[in-house]
Amino acid sequence: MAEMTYREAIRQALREELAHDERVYLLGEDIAEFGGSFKVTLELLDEFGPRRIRNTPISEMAILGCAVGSASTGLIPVAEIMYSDFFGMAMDQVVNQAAKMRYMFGGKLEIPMTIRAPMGGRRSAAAQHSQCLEAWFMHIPGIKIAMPSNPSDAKGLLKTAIRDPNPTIVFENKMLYNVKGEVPDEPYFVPFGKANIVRSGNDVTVVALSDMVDYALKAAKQLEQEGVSVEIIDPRTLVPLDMDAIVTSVKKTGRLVVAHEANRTGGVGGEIAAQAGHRAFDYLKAPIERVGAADAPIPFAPNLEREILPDDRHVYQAVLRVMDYGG
Amino acid sequence: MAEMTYREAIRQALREELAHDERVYLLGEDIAEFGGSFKVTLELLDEFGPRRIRNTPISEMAILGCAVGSASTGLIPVAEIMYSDFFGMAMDQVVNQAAKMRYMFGGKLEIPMTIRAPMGGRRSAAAQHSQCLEAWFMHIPGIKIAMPSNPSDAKGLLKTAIRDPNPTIVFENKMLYNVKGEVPDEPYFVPFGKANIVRSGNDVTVVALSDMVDYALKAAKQLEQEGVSVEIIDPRTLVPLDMDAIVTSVKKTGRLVVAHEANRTGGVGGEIAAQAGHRAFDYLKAPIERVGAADAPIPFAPNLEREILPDDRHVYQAVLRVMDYGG
Amino acid sequence: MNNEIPIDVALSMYGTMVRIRRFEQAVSELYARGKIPGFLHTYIGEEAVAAGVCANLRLEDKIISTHRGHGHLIAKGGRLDLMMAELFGKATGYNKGKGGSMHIAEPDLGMLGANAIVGAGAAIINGAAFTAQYLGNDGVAVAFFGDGATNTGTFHEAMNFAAVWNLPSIFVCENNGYAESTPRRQHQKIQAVAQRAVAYDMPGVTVDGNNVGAVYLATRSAVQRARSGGGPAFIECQTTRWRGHHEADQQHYRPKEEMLTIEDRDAIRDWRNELLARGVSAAQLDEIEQTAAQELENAVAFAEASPLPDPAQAYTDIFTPVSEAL
Amino acid sequence: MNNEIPIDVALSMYGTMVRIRRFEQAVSELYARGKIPGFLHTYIGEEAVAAGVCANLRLEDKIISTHRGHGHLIAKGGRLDLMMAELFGKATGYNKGKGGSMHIAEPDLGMLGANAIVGAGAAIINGAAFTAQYLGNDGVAVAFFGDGATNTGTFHEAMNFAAVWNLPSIFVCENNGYAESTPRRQHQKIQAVAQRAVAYDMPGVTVDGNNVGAVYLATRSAVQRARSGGGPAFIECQTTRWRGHHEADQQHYRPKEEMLTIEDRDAIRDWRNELLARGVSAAQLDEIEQTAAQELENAVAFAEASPLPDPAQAYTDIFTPVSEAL
Ligand SMILES: Cc1ncc(C[n+]2csc(CCOP(=O)(O)OP(=O)(O)O)c2C)c(N)n1
Ligand SMILES: Cc1ncc(C[n+]2csc(CCOP(=O)(O)OP(=O)(O)O)c2C)c(N)n1
Ligand SMILES: [Mg+2]
Ligand SMILES: [Mg+2]
Repeated sequence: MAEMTYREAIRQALREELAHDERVYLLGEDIAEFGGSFKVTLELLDEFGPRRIRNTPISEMAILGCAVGSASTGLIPVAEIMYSDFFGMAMDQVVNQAAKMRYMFGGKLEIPMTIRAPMGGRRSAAAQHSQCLEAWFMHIPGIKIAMPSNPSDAKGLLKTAIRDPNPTIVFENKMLYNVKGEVPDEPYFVPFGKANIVRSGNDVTVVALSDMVDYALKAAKQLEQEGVSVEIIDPRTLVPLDMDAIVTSVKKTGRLVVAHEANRTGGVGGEIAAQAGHRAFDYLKAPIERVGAADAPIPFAPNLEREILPDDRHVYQAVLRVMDYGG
Repeated sequence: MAEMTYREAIRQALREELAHDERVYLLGEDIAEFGGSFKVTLELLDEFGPRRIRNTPISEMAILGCAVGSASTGLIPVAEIMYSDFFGMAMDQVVNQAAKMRYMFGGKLEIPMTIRAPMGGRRSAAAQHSQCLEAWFMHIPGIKIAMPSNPSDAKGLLKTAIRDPNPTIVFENKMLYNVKGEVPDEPYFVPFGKANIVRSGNDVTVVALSDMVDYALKAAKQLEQEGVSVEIIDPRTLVPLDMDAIVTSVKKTGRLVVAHEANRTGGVGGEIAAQAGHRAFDYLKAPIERVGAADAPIPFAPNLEREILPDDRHVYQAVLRVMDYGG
Repeated sequence: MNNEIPIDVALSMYGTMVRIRRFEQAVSELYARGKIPGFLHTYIGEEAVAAGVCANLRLEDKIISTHRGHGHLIAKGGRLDLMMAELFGKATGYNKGKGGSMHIAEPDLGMLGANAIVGAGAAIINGAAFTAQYLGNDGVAVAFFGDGATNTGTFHEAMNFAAVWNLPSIFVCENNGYAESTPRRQHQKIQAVAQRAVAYDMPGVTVDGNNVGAVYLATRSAVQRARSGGGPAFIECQTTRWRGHHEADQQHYRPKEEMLTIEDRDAIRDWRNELLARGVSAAQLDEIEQTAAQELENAVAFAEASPLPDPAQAYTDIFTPVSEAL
Repeated sequence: MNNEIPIDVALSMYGTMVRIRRFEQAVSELYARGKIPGFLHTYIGEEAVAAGVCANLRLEDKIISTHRGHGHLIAKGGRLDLMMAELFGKATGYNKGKGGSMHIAEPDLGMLGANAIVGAGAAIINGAAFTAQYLGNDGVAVAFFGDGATNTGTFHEAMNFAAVWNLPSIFVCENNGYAESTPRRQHQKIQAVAQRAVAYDMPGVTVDGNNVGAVYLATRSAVQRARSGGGPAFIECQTTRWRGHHEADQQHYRPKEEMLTIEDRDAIRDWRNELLARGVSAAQLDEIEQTAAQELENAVAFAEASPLPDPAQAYTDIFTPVSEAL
């Protein structure tokens, strides 16, 4: 095991896949010499050259269009959308093209493309550079979604995404780029649709996405001291979603908190809560709690942003609410 | 009361608002002499002239940008996006601009714009002309959403939307355009955030959106004969959402079915189910059922499309599932 | 000029145009009889564009099309029976009935699909062109789109992208003077659509899109340049939409005089005369027509006789199954 | 040419440039000291564009800006203290600290906001221009954006839309030769960005964006034309970004020789010489500088002393409250 940052782990995944398959190439704004806004692709231009590491104009629709068309004809593009918020410029290529072409054509195409999309706030980047938009894509059949919460998953999920013959979005959490963790030395893939039981517990299940996993862990430690045993599940991928793991856990604990950074209303927490509430109905001892950003655009001022966005305190309080319910 | 189609009711709302306030104007592709793809705006060019009824190029981003900018500076635009699917070309103007500008600017702007967006399938228009995308917008704070299910609401909600000082999307159901209903003669507005109890019942609550209301009514009639009393609630607007009315009903019936045409996964049904499950937890006698399109793109062949999309049969079966639960 | 065109190519383009015309006339009528669900946008009057462009392409070259896509697939070698079945929504169609008229596709023929989002194809075709460039073969990729499509942001991004990456993308604008009901002067101010190429430092030409020879020759030079690494090109083909935007369109917006002259230019009739002048016998041309008519008759019979898709098909082809071994 | 410019305008533009430069130098330093959160894109080196353009505008005219927006607000009359407080994320800022550098706005000055989505402003400005046209006043509306922004689909749609509707929109491209780290030759192939105007049949000119007089005069004729119903215009101002794309940018991608010559052209120094040549005294110019320095000092003190926003402010201004009576 080597210790490395989430950023380095992603870079290693890209490096390995570029080396493994000549059909893989990267495209995006400022990803070449500059290494991308978050320096994830730094060094790769030197290692793989300008044929495979490609800068683009500020043209999100053209970037994703190129990815769709090249994936349809034999290549394996990995496109970067510099900030998830910029999907607003190019939703059509994701949802009306990439996600639907195979189906519309009766199975006659494969679109093995990956989109890397940095997401999330907590950096005072304000309303147009801080969003978590995974819910938009979970609603559209035909596209897979991964949300790695640590360096090891960041590498393993991205590698799986690149090998997957379907369009896939990997939402990278900007706040995790500098976070370090153990990453296996030997080659590995993290399979899609297999949740990670991050921590075992008996009293309450917390399903946490992306950097909410770390916040949930922090809350769980505090709660442990207060005698509450928290099980934490990181679904890792939203499509496919390992509901079985979640339901199994909820049947054990009888209580569920779902936590994501995206706005609470309309977030994937509603979907997960609805499915869990349906499948574990008879086991629930308390209403399912959802933790998410308050329903406001993300403000610039750091104290306001902290006010809006969820962290360990919100998970902690939500757990207490489900624990205290009725009692 | 006059009987008129949903289309005519919408046109009447536009006519009244154009007559009432000189600042109101319409823009969109082919909306002038042609009357729009669904002929909703037919006649209005003759009545109000080319200054106020304005054709645009095929430029969804520019259309909505013009709406945002003119609404910010004193006009009241009503933009048509010919098919909801085309939001894929212009999400940025809706979610990053219209929905956020007031907040980002500390309350210094108002954006009284309305977007009319025909939605839905059942016409063999296939995967790129059949979607229901309200869930995308419900997730983004700062934009209101109406989904009229009948001619009277279509008129009253659109008028309210146009008078509302905030950005608002009115999703018009293409399959309802030719449906007739009673529309009051005297001027009226249908308030946002006030659900319509379409039908009273005691055994199960069905929350239905848009044309699922009619399907729910059909199912309810059948179920009545079988001894099941169904209460049907049409929320009319998703933002604001009248959860109080839904929760009150669920507390009475103890059972809930949420029905929309959009894909089930990630649809607003998850949000409504999660909120209802939370607030009426102790009253629920059965898991909440969700009715929605199967998670596939919309196929072209009519028999396949019928297979995918929900109708009265699905509501009927869902009601039976909640009635039969555990018993 | 047209004499430069080898006679076999000239004849083959004639056959393509005839097949398109027959197909479109038939589907228009079948649509009126309720045999074809959904929307139907016919290509009648514009046949010379698809025929002239695709006569320059190889099987491996890619094209991408629009809502008005039948002609492009036929010109790229599409079979009328599998197409007809698709338009009928039958299981035997090119796309199992899941795509229909607006999404008909045959990647094996290099046809990456009709596309019901105006402008979208221009962005996608760059990817196909990039694949050829990346693999170092001399393939080219052609996007067809209308005059109205050149007002979309996607078109602009795609054109610039192709220019900057020097892709073998060829952008073919079928300028029929209308975007749905909107005449071109109401949706853009430039005289010739091809002026737009200036904005990307891309070669742009305007040709008579009712003259299949002119379309062929303009495309030939663009294709030759693209194949040899010379980069993208824009070709505006001025043509005429004979029928409504789609079959339900009454066209009240079209001036009466215009309606009367729509069919004055007929690319097929003109090309027939051209071929006759070059010494082809009327009998040979009639035989081409008859073959097409026969093929079409078979196609309709095939579509009629084909089964509906099994409802279970609604749930397949959403994802490509993932093999266990990565 | 520059002599045509009335001396009071010439002086006022000098003052504007000086205020922008001082503000930007100060925020750059304050950012390094951790006083300003988020991103910071400075306008140093590009002052002449905002100053020259806005000197032609009235209070009621609208502008819309970009991620690099401080200069535009200052040129439109923004107060440095309220701006500084906004950049600090303080309650007293123009936008209560909710917008910050990338969303600073003051509609009362006709400034419709910095905008962190590249290209978005071009579409929005058409709406402001349309309001003026619709109300029949002679207002104009100006969108500022970079060279990189002209590759976005939004830009294209907005340009075409303005042309077709004949709007009093003025599109000002601040061509600083880079889009973030990408040099212009890598993101577009045309020689001059202004060539893009051809695609819309819109007048387009290229001017020396380091010469505030040239910017002023080019804008003046565009504004005059737009005010009198002559429609939109495109103005390319060639300028230089002195600092990194944003303050964290080390600019390794910029060639060394280029780094050495970045400050060779200094619009403020040049204009100072121009004014001296026109007989303005050095003392008068120094006073302008001192006034700006004083204003800035006050602004920093004001921002420092201002309170953070009340956390409850996070939940306000999402929607405009609806009055009961419709
Ligand atoms: C993004 C988008 N906007 C609008 C439409 C609706 N629409 C379909 S075809 C069409 C007109 C297209 O005009 P043009 O590009 O000239 O092609 P033509 O129909 O003339 O062949 C429109 C507006 C669409 N399908 N996609
Ligand atoms: C739609 C979109 N894509 C990408 C970005 C990221 N981004 C911010 S500024 C910038 C470069 C802009 O270049 P240019 O338009 O030339 O303006 P300049 O920064 O040079 O003033 C990029 C790529 C963005 N904010 N919005
Ligand atoms: Mg056309
Ligand atoms: Mg620039």
